[in-house]
Amino acid sequence: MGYEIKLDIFEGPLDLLLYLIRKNEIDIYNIPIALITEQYLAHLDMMRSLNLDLAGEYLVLASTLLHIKSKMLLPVEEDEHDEDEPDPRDELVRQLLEYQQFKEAALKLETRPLLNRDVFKRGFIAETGADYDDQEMAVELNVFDLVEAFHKIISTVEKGDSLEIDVEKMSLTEKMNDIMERLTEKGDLTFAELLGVSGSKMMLLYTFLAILELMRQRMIRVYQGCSFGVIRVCLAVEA
Amino acid sequence: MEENKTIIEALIFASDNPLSADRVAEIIPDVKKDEINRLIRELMREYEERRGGLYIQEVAGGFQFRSRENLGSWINRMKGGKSLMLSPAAMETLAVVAYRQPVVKAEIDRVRGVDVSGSLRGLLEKKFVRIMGRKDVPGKPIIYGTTKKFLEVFNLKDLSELPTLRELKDLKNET
Amino acid sequence: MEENKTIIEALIFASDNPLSADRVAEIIPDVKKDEINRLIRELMREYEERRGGLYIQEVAGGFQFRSRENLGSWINRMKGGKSLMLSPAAMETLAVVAYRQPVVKAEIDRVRGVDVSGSLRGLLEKKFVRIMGRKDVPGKPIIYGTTKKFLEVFNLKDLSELPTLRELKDLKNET
Repeated sequence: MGYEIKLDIFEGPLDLLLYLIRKNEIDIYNIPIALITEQYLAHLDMMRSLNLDLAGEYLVLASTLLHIKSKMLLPVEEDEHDEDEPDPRDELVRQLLEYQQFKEAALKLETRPLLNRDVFKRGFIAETGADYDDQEMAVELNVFDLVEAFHKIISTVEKGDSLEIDVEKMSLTEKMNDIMERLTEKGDLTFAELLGVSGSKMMLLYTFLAILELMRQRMIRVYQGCSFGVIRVCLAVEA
Repeated sequence: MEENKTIIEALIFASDNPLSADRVAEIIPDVKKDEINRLIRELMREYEERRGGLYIQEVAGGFQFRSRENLGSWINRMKGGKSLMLSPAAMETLAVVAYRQPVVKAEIDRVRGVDVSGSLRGLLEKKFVRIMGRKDVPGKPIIYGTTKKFLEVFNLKDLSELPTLRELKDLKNET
Repeated sequence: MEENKTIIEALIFASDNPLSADRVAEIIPDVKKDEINRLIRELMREYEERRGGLYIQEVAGGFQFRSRENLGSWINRMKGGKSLMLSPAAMETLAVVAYRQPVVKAEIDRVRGVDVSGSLRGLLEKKFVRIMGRKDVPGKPIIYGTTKKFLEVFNLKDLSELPTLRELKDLKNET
């Protein structure tokens, strides 16, 4: 009884499985897989009949259970059943225990005296003389806000604009910034100096691509005194 | 300390606005208005006699904890150092510079759909954005990029550690 | 009260976030670090002995005035009901991030046995979790960790104060 009430409060397939194990008062190291599989599948059916959204993970675990069950059913010769043969349930047990560890930790965390639930800091104060600016509007700096801000902007900008970014592009950008900084500092550098001790082949490639991109964007100029002479790189516009 | 007094003290402390005695009476209905007023006066006197860094001020029909006025310069010093906040507009401009650099102002204007002069200047002053050079095209526009300080403040080893839009979208897939 | 102590008290009070002794030392450079620490401890003890509605808590690497825990229900009454807490799913995701950080999403998915996109995003938005960078393995996945705000809200001095996870071997006895 009480299944229906419990159905939508499972945090995932592992949670459901833990619930069944507890309910049946089963030793987690010796799970009667046939029984548990049957009950697990029955729960899935019930969830389906109630039109609850069944996440794919529930089905994945169902197939894992069925797989273990079939393995357990395989006849094992007496002398073959030695210590080396791993129990097909081992991996699942390890996963369940690990999950339970964190589930407990989560509950424990929640019992701490939480700010804004059990303890409170001072409310807003308007001090005399203090310049509060638009502090209330201001946001704390973190990378997540930055990418969100960018996402918000570009989702309003016209499509077709090649605004997609990836790790490679940003690695290239990093290199371009680096080159511009060095050129601003030194005036001009030879090609060899720029490629210099770039380390890995990958870094060398990025440096080279960055030089090409900066040329294309007319931010740097590359020239050669005479044929076979030293190739020099400088800013396209004097700093 | 008497329990009702501790309650009142905590309420005044945690309230977002000056807290009136009437409001306190609503929250702890078992205590008479007179008694509440007496306890508030007692608290005020205690903080007065203690001569510490804070006190309770009667203001706008209510009571509020405040830091002592003569300590205002110290507090301004504390708040002044905290320039690590950005307005949403500045954050957006910074995002465009970060992800689209090297970039000229016209391009930032276009992407954000507004003139970004103000926020760009602020970001230059905060040293989150720098002038990287000029483009050798008509008008010789200035090119902007992010600084080392930007990486430091956002806790990034280099620009490739910036999350991509794809990664942001992946997080949106609600389970 | 000694002047430096009143300054420190006002600073802790006025600060929006837990204030570290280091930060105090930056603001009042004439006072030695040891002395600052001593004065903070003295203030803490005074509020402890006073047994009023507030006290100074050491949390998230700093110090913060807070209302007493046993008065929470009164303040909730004033503020109109208990505010937010995280859903059980979000709490589980947060626990995995807290104990396993720096951690990639795939690992959190694995431990919880579900796709944690939704709860992870919520935690990022609520600023309990932050992006720490990328892991240097193929695909360069983003690594996540907890924030100062996490420490502040969950009343932890630092991560080492997290309650220890129960040993796996101890868990079996109760299932």
